[in-house]
Amino acid sequence: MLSLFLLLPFLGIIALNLPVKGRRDAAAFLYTLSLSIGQAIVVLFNPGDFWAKPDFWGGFFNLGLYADNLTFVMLLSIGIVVSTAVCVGWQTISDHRQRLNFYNLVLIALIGMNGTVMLTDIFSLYVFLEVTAISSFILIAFHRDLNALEGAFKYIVLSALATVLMLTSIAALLLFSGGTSFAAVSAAVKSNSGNVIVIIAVSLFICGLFIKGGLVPFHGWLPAAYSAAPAAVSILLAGIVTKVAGIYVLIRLVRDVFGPISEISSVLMLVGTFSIIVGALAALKQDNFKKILAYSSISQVGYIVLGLGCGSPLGIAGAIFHLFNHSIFKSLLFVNSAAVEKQTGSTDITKMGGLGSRMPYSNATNLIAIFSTSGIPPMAGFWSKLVIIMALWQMGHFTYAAIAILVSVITLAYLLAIQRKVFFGILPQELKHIKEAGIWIVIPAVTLAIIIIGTGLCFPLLFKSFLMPVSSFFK
Amino acid sequence: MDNQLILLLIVLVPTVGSFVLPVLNCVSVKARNLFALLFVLTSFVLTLAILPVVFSGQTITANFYSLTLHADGLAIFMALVSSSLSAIIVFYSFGYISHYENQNEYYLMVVLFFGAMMGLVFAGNLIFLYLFWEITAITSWRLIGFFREKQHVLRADKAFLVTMFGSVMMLLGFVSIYYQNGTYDLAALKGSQIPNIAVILILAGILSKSATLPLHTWLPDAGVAPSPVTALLHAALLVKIGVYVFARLFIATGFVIDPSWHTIIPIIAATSALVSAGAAMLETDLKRIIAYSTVSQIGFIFLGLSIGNEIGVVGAMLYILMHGMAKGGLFLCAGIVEQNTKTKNIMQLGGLIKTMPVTAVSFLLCSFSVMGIPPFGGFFSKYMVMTAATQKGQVWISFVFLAGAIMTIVYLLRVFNLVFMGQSKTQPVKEGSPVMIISVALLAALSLAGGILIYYPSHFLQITLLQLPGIIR
Amino acid sequence: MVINIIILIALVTAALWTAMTTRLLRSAVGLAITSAILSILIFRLASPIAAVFELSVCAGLIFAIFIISITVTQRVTPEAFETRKKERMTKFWPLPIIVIIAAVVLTQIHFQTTFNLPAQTTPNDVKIILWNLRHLDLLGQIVILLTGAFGVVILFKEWKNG
Amino acid sequence: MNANMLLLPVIIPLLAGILILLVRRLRGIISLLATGSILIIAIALFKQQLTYSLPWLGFGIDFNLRLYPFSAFILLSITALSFLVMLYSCSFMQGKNYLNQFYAYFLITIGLASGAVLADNLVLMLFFWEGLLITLFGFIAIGGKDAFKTATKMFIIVGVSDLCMMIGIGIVWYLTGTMTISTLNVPLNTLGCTAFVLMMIGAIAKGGSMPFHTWIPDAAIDAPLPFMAILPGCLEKLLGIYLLVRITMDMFKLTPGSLLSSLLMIIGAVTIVLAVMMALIQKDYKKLLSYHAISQVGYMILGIGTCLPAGIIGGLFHMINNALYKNCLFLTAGSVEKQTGTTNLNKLGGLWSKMPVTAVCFLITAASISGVPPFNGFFSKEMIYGAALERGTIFYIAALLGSFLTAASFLKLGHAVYFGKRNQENENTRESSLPMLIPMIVIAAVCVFFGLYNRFAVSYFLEPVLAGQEFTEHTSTLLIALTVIVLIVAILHHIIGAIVNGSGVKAADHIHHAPVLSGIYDRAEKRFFDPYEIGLKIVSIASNILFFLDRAVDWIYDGFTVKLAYGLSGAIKRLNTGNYSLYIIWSLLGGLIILILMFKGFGS
Amino acid sequence: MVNDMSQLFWMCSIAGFLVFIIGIYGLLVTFNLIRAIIGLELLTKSVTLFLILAGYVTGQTGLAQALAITLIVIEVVVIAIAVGIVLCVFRHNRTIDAQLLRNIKG
Repeated sequence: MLSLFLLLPFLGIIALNLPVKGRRDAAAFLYTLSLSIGQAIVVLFNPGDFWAKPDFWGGFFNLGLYADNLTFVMLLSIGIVVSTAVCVGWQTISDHRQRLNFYNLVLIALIGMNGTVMLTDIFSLYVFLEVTAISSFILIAFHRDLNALEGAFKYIVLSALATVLMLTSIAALLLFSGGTSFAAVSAAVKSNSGNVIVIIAVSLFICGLFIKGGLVPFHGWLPAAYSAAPAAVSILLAGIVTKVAGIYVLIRLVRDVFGPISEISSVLMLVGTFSIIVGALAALKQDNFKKILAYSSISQVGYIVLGLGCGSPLGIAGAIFHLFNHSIFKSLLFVNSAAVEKQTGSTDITKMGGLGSRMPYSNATNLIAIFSTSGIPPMAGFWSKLVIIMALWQMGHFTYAAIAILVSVITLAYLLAIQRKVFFGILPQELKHIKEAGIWIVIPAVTLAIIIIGTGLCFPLLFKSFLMPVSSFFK
Repeated sequence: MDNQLILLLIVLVPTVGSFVLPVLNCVSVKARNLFALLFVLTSFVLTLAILPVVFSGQTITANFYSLTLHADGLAIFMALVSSSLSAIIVFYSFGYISHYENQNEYYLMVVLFFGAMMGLVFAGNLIFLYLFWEITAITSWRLIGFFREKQHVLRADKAFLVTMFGSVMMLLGFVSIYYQNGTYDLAALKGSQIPNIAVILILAGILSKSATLPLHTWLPDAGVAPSPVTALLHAALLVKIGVYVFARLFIATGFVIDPSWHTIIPIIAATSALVSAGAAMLETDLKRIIAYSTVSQIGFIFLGLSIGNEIGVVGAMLYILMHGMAKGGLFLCAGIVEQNTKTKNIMQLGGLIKTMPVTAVSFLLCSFSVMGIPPFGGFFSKYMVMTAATQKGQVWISFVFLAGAIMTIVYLLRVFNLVFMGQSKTQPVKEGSPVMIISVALLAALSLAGGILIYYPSHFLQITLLQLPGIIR
Repeated sequence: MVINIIILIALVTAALWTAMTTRLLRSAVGLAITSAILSILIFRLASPIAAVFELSVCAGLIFAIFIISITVTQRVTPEAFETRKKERMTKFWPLPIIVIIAAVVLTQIHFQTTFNLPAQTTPNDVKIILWNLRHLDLLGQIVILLTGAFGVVILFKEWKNG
Repeated sequence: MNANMLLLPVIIPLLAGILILLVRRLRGIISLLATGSILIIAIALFKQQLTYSLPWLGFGIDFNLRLYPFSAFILLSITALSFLVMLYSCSFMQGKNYLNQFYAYFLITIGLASGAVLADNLVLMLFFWEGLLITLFGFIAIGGKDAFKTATKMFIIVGVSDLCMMIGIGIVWYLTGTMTISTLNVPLNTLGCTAFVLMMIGAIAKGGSMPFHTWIPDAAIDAPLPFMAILPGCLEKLLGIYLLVRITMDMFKLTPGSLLSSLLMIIGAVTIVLAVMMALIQKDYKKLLSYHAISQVGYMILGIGTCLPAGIIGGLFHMINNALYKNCLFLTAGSVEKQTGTTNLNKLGGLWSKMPVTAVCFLITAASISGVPPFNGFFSKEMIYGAALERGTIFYIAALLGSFLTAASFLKLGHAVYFGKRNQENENTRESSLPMLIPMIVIAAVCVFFGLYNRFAVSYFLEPVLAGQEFTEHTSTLLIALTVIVLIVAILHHIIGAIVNGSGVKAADHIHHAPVLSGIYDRAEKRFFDPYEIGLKIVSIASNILFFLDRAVDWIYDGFTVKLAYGLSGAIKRLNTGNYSLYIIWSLLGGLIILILMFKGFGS
Repeated sequence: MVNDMSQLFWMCSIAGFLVFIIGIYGLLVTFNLIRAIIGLELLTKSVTLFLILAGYVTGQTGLAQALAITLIVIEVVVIAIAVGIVLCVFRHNRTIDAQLLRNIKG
């Protein structure tokens, strides 16, 4: 029944664009919201056996989807982040037609992401990555202001480069595999290990994913795209799109397809560490709220890749968990930036101050997100970072562990700078009248904050049942 | 009631209760204040309730899912000290904080801080210890940055970052211990051998939290906080957290470490005591001086703990108690002075004893306790830690600390002289509000009582000693 | 083999011309020519349907898109054109050299490999593969086309404020 | 006798003191009752041997009290003298400020002093001993305007010495494993010597010897007079010398001729001479006396430092004598101050006829302190001379010189106050009231008694202290003759000086203005040699260095780290030029590097 | 035969690589946004060539063609969106100079 995750949004798009009179944007909003929330809830509460059932139309329409725990974590994150973006979009986009377009594109992105996390074919992977990417291009350029266009164009160029690299790699793998399914490719890579072309193919694919995921030094497009995109789109992009397109695929391929190759591990750890450091340092001196968050994304993605590169089950579990956490807390941060942007009309944090007293919910939730990002207990981010660091230590990568954990101090530094400049400090005269941004921003913010804290507090249960059974963790 | 449940309640009542306070504010301000005090007192009373059990030489261990709580004499002692002091400080804030905005946040953070402190004190697992450790960091960050001026928030951030730096190092240390021994559980870690790198890492955390050289300068800068906060943070609880964790890990759990640490840590402590004493001598900001003094005194506590023999440990624990009361009193007095004169610069103050006699006398008495003059409690603790050093044959260290003690006397008298004696340089000021002066007088009286009734805490700690395998006998 | 090599050289030359020509329009034409040559090559590589697609879509549709956009945007005065020409000369002269050097170096490498494939399990027919086996790709294509439509709607919609 | 009785001398005054602080009424009566009752207890306890013990701090630190001949004797002296001074102050302090504080401090002081004497545990002793700091502090601080500065000075000086003692005690514990004084026997190795020096510092600082003396003259001006009478005048000497004797005799067992013994003697000799030199030029009744209070302690230290039984007995005898006559001298000063309102020698004169009783008391005690036979001071000094001569002529000469100058300065003082020309303002001066006269008379009488029956005093009170050690006097006729000659020279010197310089006050001015001495004197008056000032300077310099260190550490966070991070951040920022070509180049370079790494077999 | 196939593969790979270089170079050096898109187009061309080549060499022409067709379809949409964005930029700036597209830096 996994195909429902693709077909329902698809049918929704078609239905929403039928020439019917009335508030189609409200319908679109409700549909998208319920779909994304439903996705999250269904994944969270329904055990996997329902999804293992074959589609009843499987006879003539076979999509060949597949789901494991990693997929479910991703589906959950996608559901949460998309619903968040949907809510924020309702609040920040005022024009009716624009709203409708926005929801259509969000549905397309949803299809793209859901497809990406469920498929088992390396070429379909490309197709759905492109679905996600193209909808993202349009979403970034949604308001057609110059910065957004610039961001979108850079994204297109770099994304195209990534695509070319990945396709070249697919072509090269095709030489050995005889098919494009994960199983075939995996078998081909295993049986031809050491072959020059295979190594090149794997490297190129990983490079392409690095570009998609925005890891240093492949990250050039990311700050521009994130900071120029409309508020709701930034949430989507930072929260989930690049994570699915870059990081999920990386995890999937490295874990399931390419297998544990020590060179890949080393490269991943190197790039991950590099991203952690550069992202955090770059964020330190920014004045733009969203740009700080963008660089922060780079840095946090570095943690995920570092955990992945560690290669041990614990490391991969940590990476997945951090991926989930990152999508939550980064969405929350972007929600708050959206609230601030909406109310002040700017993302320049030097011009703000003292908003905490006027926007108490944003203030409080932002704090929670900051702590989660910096890895301060009892927020969720702490546990995932802890698992990653434990994994690194376990494998003997002491230096990486030390760097990873020390950079969280820098992380805290730049995030505290946001909090200090935006929410604390003295309220400027021209911002005296400011209010909370609106119900559809507050609700997702509070929900996400609750998720962060809930995940943090329930971590022991969660880790045992959901991510991986490491019973001796607390002993 | 079940002892284990009591243990859980001690931690949970303030921790969870703190989040109820902003809600209570909707009912009435008085209710909120009252409940804040009540939550703290509940912990205090409950701790007293399990005191007899521990007094009879037993320990209590409680397991709730992964949360392991463990109560031995050391923990009970620390819990009693911090809860009683917190109660006084919360009481004092009724008077002090009532003039300012963000009171909800204040009470939430104070009570949450206290709850986290209780959690940390009773934590039986390294990870949960770290968890509560960081909650205290968060709350203290908010408390330091209570006033929203840029400078204040910046200082708060600095404090947060420096302690965070230390704590992540400590976390690395914990992880390395985990892989050394395969467990985070303190009971299972008893008496395990700890590599030097882990000691360094853990020490970084402890030093940063306890504001010891070279990670100490956040503490004087944190003096921008409202006074009860600084009292709470600096004197009573926050800086003691690091010391307590040191005791918890290296003495109560009895990590076996390289013997050279018993020389190295006293050297660090001595340097810290001296450097900060020198700084206290030259500072002109009242709260900064007291903060530096705190840094200096923490050195003494570390001396006792790191020497690690019986008298040293007992002395250090007594030091925590006595210094908590006395330094808390000093900060609260400084708070009264600051609030009534609107300045913290001691050069602009003078002659306040005429109009603020209670404050002045309390300040003086608390100073005596900090200096270590009998019959105040500070005398015994100071004597015991210094003797601990000589007892181990490290006479030269006690000489360094002698210099520190001398400087303590000099700078505290200097402060008293400048602030309370001499010509009045400010507008005529009134004595603080009754709630506030009762608090400071109470702390001064407690400092005195601590000395006169020294038998009881000392006796209790000697019972506790049996539970501490890490003592060097 | 010789024909193949000639076609390859033509392909590279066309691409080079596309990149180096001063006029934008010529560049678009060059791209179309490259596509056409490529489709010949694809045809020769036993892929006729793909070749047709390449020819019609890339040499046709994309060429049209470029022509339209160029006519919308192209407003170059003769002086500006002259300066741009000089610029191109200075900026692009390394390209042919790089290409030639790369070509020479790479052709000197004696590449030898054999491709031992696992047994063929799927029918080697493009129609069956496309329509019967790759439903997911088809769905993706449909969605992408839909996206393109939305993109056109959003990006080309009338400009409200000028 | 019930051992609990031992607690009473400690507890009664303490409780009475607290009561006075709280009640604020009937303070005189309460004080007298309290001091009187402990005096009776002390008399009752005299010649008893008692011990008392309570659990206290643990680690062998128990609340041990022990009464044996020595402590009983000191206790008796303390209680008796304090009772007398209390009687005196009831009258003297009338109309002064902070009265209940004064009485409370007085009583608490007595309680603590008793405790220190009785304590049989080093820490307990230190507890009482150091506790005195606070009452001392309070005593001085209530004195007047600048009194707080003096109080601070006292606090720091005495506090430092007490801290030294703290470490000394720690070392003793380390060396012997016990802190019970009666069982201590510390080996005199290097560490033992250190411990001795530290304990000695505590003892002699309490006694007011050089170089820990400088607060005493200041306090003489600022503090209430009964304070001077009871504390620097007598209690502190009793305590300090008591402890000094304990450590030299019992705990460390110094041998004559050892280095430490010589050190003590040098300190004693220097104190005698320098302090009395300063006393000679003073123009204030109380200040002059205060310098003598310092000078006299030199004799005691000198005597004890000889480590000969005779010297120790001499020192002890001198201690008790000094407690008596110095107390009485201060009381006469108080009497004069009370009646005339001043203690400035230039404004006084010719009070002989107006205040005859006071004058007589002064004469007796002045003669006593100058060592005029047959008063008590003479005999104790003779014993010290004898012992000192046995250890070295130089010490003897110093002691003799001190004797000469003492006599000279008291001649000057007596001349200036009681004889000579009467000041106009003092025409209406009358004799003091009876409560003030009684203590003076009693003490003066005791002085005479101790002088006439010196053998009795020594054998009854002091010889038990030696606990069986053989005690031989070293006095010879020659020494007595020398002493007498010195006294005569002093009188002659005074007469000549008074004639030459014009008046009694200026009788010693030629010494003051002597070529080399005048410069030294000037600097001394400006506190050039004050160890306290020097110490503060050192502390201040050290603080500056330390503060610099602290700022340097702070700079690492506030300056260095921030600059470094922002510098790196700026560099990264500059790399992001906004040009997508650059981003492509990065990506390609990154890809290239990854390819190379993959081929190099990186990490495997 | 194998040798022949291998040689063809190598030659076509070289050609594809050269086209790739040309495309990248054009993308990097030009300041004209449309030229940049043409550069992208050239990159795609090389990839198409690789795919078809892989299919030809391994005998899986059916699969390769299916992939190439999908690729071409997607390529068109990407190019259309890119051109749309360029035209939007042109409406803003009245020029398609890539140098003006450097507002977001740092």
